[in-house]
Amino acid sequence: MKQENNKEHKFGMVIDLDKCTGCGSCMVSCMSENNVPFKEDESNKKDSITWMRVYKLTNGKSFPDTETAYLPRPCMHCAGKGGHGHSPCVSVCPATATEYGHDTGIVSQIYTRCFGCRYCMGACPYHARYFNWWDPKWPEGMENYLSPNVSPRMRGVVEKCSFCYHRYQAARDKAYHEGRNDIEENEFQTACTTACPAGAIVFGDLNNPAHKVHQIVKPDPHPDKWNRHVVGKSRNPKVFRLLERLGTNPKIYYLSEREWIRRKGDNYLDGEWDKIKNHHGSSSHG
Amino acid sequence: MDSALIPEGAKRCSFPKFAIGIVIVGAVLLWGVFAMGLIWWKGLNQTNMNDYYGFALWIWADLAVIAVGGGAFFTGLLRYIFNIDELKNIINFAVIIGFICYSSALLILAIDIGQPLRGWFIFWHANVHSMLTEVAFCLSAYFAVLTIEFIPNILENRQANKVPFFRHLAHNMHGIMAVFAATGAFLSFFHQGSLGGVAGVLFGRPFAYREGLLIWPWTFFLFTWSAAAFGPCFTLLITKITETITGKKLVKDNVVNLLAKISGWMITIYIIAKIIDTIYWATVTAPSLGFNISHFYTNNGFYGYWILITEILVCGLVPGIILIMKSTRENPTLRLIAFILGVIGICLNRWVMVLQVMAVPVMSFDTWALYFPSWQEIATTILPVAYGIILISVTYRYLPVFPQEAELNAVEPAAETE
Amino acid sequence: MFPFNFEWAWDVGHAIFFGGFWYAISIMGAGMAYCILKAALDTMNDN
Amino acid sequence: MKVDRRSFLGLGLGAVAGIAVSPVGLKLTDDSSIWTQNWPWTPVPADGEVIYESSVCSLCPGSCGISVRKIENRPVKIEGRENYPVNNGGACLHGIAGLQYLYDPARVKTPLKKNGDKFEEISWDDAIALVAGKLADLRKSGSPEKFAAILDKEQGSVSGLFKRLFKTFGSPNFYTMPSFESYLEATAAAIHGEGKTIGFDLENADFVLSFGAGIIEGWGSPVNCFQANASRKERRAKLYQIEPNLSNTAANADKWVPIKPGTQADLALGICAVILKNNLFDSNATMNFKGGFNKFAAMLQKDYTPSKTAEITGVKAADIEKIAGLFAKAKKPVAVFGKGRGDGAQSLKELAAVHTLNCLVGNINKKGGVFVKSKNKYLEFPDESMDSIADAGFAKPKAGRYMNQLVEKINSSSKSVVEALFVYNANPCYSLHDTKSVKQALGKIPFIVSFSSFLDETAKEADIILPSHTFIERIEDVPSGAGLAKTVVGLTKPVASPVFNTKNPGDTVILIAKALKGSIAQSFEWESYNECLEGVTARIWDSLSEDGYAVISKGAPIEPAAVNLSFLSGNPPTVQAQGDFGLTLIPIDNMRLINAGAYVSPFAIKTVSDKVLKGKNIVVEINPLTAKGLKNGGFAIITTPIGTARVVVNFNEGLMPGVIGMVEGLGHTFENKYVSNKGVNVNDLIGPVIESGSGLDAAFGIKAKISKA
Repeated sequence: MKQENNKEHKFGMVIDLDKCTGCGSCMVSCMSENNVPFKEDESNKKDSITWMRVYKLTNGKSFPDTETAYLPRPCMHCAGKGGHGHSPCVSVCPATATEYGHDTGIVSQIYTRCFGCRYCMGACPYHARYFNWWDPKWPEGMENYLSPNVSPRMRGVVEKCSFCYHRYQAARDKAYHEGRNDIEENEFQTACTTACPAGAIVFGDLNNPAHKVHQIVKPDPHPDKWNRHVVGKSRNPKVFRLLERLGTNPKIYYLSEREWIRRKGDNYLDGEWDKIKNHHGSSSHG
Repeated sequence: MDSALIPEGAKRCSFPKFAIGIVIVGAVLLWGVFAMGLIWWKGLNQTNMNDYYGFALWIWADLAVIAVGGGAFFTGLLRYIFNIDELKNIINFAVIIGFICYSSALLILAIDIGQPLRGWFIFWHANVHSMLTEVAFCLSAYFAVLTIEFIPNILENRQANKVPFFRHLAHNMHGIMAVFAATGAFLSFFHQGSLGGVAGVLFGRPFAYREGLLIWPWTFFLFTWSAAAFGPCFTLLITKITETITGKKLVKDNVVNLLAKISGWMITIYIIAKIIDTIYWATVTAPSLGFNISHFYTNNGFYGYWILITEILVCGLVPGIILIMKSTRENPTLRLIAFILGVIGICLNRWVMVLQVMAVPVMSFDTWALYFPSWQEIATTILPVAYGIILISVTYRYLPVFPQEAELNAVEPAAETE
Repeated sequence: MFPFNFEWAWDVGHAIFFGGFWYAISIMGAGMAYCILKAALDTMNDN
Repeated sequence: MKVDRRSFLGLGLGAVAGIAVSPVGLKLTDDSSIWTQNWPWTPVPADGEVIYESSVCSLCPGSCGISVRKIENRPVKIEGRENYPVNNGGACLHGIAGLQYLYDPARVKTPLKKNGDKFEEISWDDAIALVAGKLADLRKSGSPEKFAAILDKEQGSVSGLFKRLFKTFGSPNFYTMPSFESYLEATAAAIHGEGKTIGFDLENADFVLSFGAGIIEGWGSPVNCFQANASRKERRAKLYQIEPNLSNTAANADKWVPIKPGTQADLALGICAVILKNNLFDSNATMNFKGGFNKFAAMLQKDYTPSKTAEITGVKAADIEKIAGLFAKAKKPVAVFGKGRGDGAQSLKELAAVHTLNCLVGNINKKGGVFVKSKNKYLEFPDESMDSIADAGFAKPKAGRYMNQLVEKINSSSKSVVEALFVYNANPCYSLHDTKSVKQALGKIPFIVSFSSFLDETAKEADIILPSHTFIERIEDVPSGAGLAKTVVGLTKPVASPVFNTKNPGDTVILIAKALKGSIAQSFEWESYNECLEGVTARIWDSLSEDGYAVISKGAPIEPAAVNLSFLSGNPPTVQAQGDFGLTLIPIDNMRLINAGAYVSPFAIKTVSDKVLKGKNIVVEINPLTAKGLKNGGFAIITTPIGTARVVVNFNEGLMPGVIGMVEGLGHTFENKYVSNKGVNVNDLIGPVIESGSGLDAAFGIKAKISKA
């Protein structure tokens, strides 16, 4: 895909983990925006559909030096090795039921085409994909709050965060009707972003230098010089991505002043972190 | 009672005895069918799979039966392409075992997917970049090849053979079987390999991920090679079991030893490659992603280094060596032990490449996920075993599966053979 | 899978993958067709 | 034609081949897949025109503005309202999940009357007549004061109507559940005098010293606090959090200061002592202190030296001195009180001691400090008409000062001191300490009327349920409070038409009053609650109806606040935990759960960690050092002087040794499989401890033991 015009977006997110309070608003906003079902027992987190899941991190130290933090994990909308759109999940889906939108950077999921092989779930190291083990059922009357913008999924298919793609469509339609070529930054914001009471989530177009997300992340236009698979690495030393070394190239970035949190973002061999922690995030131009 | 159907000159147990056996195994089969029905009716919530274990017991069973079913394509390749004539004495049985394995694999896949009625989307909306698409295409096509290879044997049934068209069809199919075998080998190479690729391409899962050649990770080649290497072990093991149950010698030792010897060399070469692959992965690939090998084998209740040692040394190197050395290979007990170890080894390899992949945490704050299958999963996994036993019993009883049977079990003083 | 499917693409990946697939299917189809036809002919010749 | 075997075989094969090449198979395959894509049991939400309506959430005292997205009059999503003066677009998970309350099939769908153990449906007319009849009898019997009410709050016009009913009926026994607002008023009363309340200007403070206030655990006005807390990063403002457990607030703070449970008051006084000793206080401010400033100072230097304080609290003396220095030297320091959400049990000594820190550094009524405001009086009710029964009854003393004394009084007297009880927006059988004794007390009351929308633990004890609209279906004024710096009154609007046969509680009260006739009915001469609301809020109605809110005050109050330290100068005793077991069980507030008023929604409980709730088992936290003999993730039995519970144990280094943490908000016991019968209600295990002097239930926890189950 060549950039033929400046309309090619790369939507992404940066989440400030110092601001995140772990309150759960993003999770519930996501569930209610996207018609996510619920069942009697949701305490087994291995079969609980949460497109946005908030992990609790701990620094592993003992009392009173323990520290904890929260890490919200939506779908990472990986661009895959080299950023060519071969996300771990998209590249393995046998039925083209999940696709990488080269014009948006959004990894979609086509529920009516998915036949439930779950290969994508195995491919995703973030556990961002969820399977409908059960028929979605709402208590009598509660289906009244379901939104028509997102179709409820049937049993036996995989679902995941869509970056509220329906909101993008609505914004694009609105812009089109108003004779504009493109949407404004605030016209397309995900449900988790707008719900976050701490303002910890910043969402926008990583390709657009006017967008706040771009200004915080400062994505590197060149591939990482130490790992050619890694593109779009942040040049902000306080910003990191989850499992960046795998070359999945997520579009969710995290921001934290706390070093122990940044270290949790990836796996490091003994001594590796100490070598890179100071210029982590600025490797290409370090 | 059914003597008209039994091959000429072959001695079979009485029909009631046969029927009782079939009914007993059939009960197990029905249990599996019941579980299968439950899963189709109520959905995959009947299993203990979850979002961490999207691939579980079934996918392992699938990979394992396809691996051990690899005896069919490899024996076919040796028999028809490399013209190793002795193997004609076991090729029928290898084909039947392959047929059972592959039909089971397809059935398991039909149970495993969340939307069985849409299963054909894998063909219709095929994503050619997915290893699973390659698996589906080659698997189905190869199953068709196996069916074609199986048909002549069916048509050789005493009654069917009386129909001239069938007799001619069987004859003609034999005539160009090499073409089918070649196609089968081609397809098998790709689907066995792509099954290996299924795990190897997971660059988000450092435990499974392997570098490779062009688009194919090393596991692609390792899986193909290992299926070819261990498949004959399974064919020979099932032959031995059939011989024990029927109380007859069905295949001559020279045939068994020949196939065992080839298998032995294949296993040994495979294990050397596997060791190299493991060392490269453990010292180069995984560390480059931030993982020490210890990460994959510690801090959990099940997956330890024992599994690596068992798979590669005990169930890989040991059977390989037993089968390449003439003295040990020709010792029936040691040979049998080698077959059993080999089959365990290949199944263990497939287990590791499916379930351990799912179990290992990747994010630094994630945890190991362990899983135990539900009875429905176990029942549906046993189902193919029952089905296989029934199919082998029926084919053995009614079809001339073993060309050497009559010679080895002459009722009267032997008539002239050859 | 077919040129009229909307996922179909005229690129190298599709050419190799479906090329191989249809090639194998054709051989099998042609082989079986040959066997069946010849068997039919043989049967007729028998009479 | 003779059908022999061969032709039969041929026919069969031909048929199979024919069907295989016909389009039937393809068609069936295609149809079956289309069917799976449109399973009739998977709902297809109706589409339509989208509109947004703004309203105010009243699930908690936070009073956030909300925006409700509707499709053809059907609400589908709740979001925070942009530019609303309280929450500016933000929303908490409970508010966002609000529609799950609206459509909950477990709601009380129509008035209910208890017959034996079961509820029967009755009509509104019959229900009102029945309630009015019972009340009229009580009034006739000459003891109108035996009519009591339990509400969630004093503020707002619906509470105003209840109060008016009680006054005109002739009963002083109007109670509210403990709430953060009630503690703020009690604190203000103890130090600044009656009629005042307190707001914290957290968004401008540069050093927040929090004595366990769960600033991001749902304390105060939650979303406002989240925003103030998040802005610390840009403002470079510091937060020090003092509490026994590493709460989210502590984890998010610049420093967590672990402290022995229940000793926050002592630490606050210890810090006061350092500030006084080191002359770090604002002498301009202290000049006007009343109530024995010198006596207070002398008491501190005697009882609260750093070393003594360190011994009591477990905080190192050096740290105490350091914190005192940081606090006093900060430009805009603020000390905040109210452990957890601030609505649980609190000790007035602690509240006052912490607030004294604010007084000492002179941040009262300054930007970034503490605002001491007059109580919000935007409502203007016309004068009641009181008959002689009303005058006589209303003049009698209350049966108890607070809820827990009322409970104790009922349980200790042979004949109930309460004959009829109204319960609205309160669930004392769940959220007061020692729920068993609360239920026992309610059991002794012959006639209980609940106004609950849900069949919660307290509604289950009622004889009549007059179900209320949820906040999505009703109109109501919602005043802010709960420590918010500014004062805002919002208007909750009926964004959805009532789903069930329920009423606005204001209307229900008016109907009951009218049915009671006489002077009571004369005091309720409104046609409807709508008319009443418009009348009593006349001063701000235009703003309320047009903007959806009215800002009553913002910025620091101009008038100075007098400070009187007489409550503290005698050093009232610090409340101790009940019992003599070796460990202390403390309740832990969790933003994702609700412990008072409403109960948690299915969405919200879905977000709860498996380290809090696992299946039907509550998970308690304990430091591994204290967990001898226990297995991480294993079962254990907790025993306290008032109850036992089976729990799962989670080792957590973020808990002080010697302490067991149990989350608040689980263990509901009504019919709702999604949210009820999960875990244990911590209030079943903790009993009230009344603080001498204030009369407040100040049980911060209870002594407990834990053993392997």
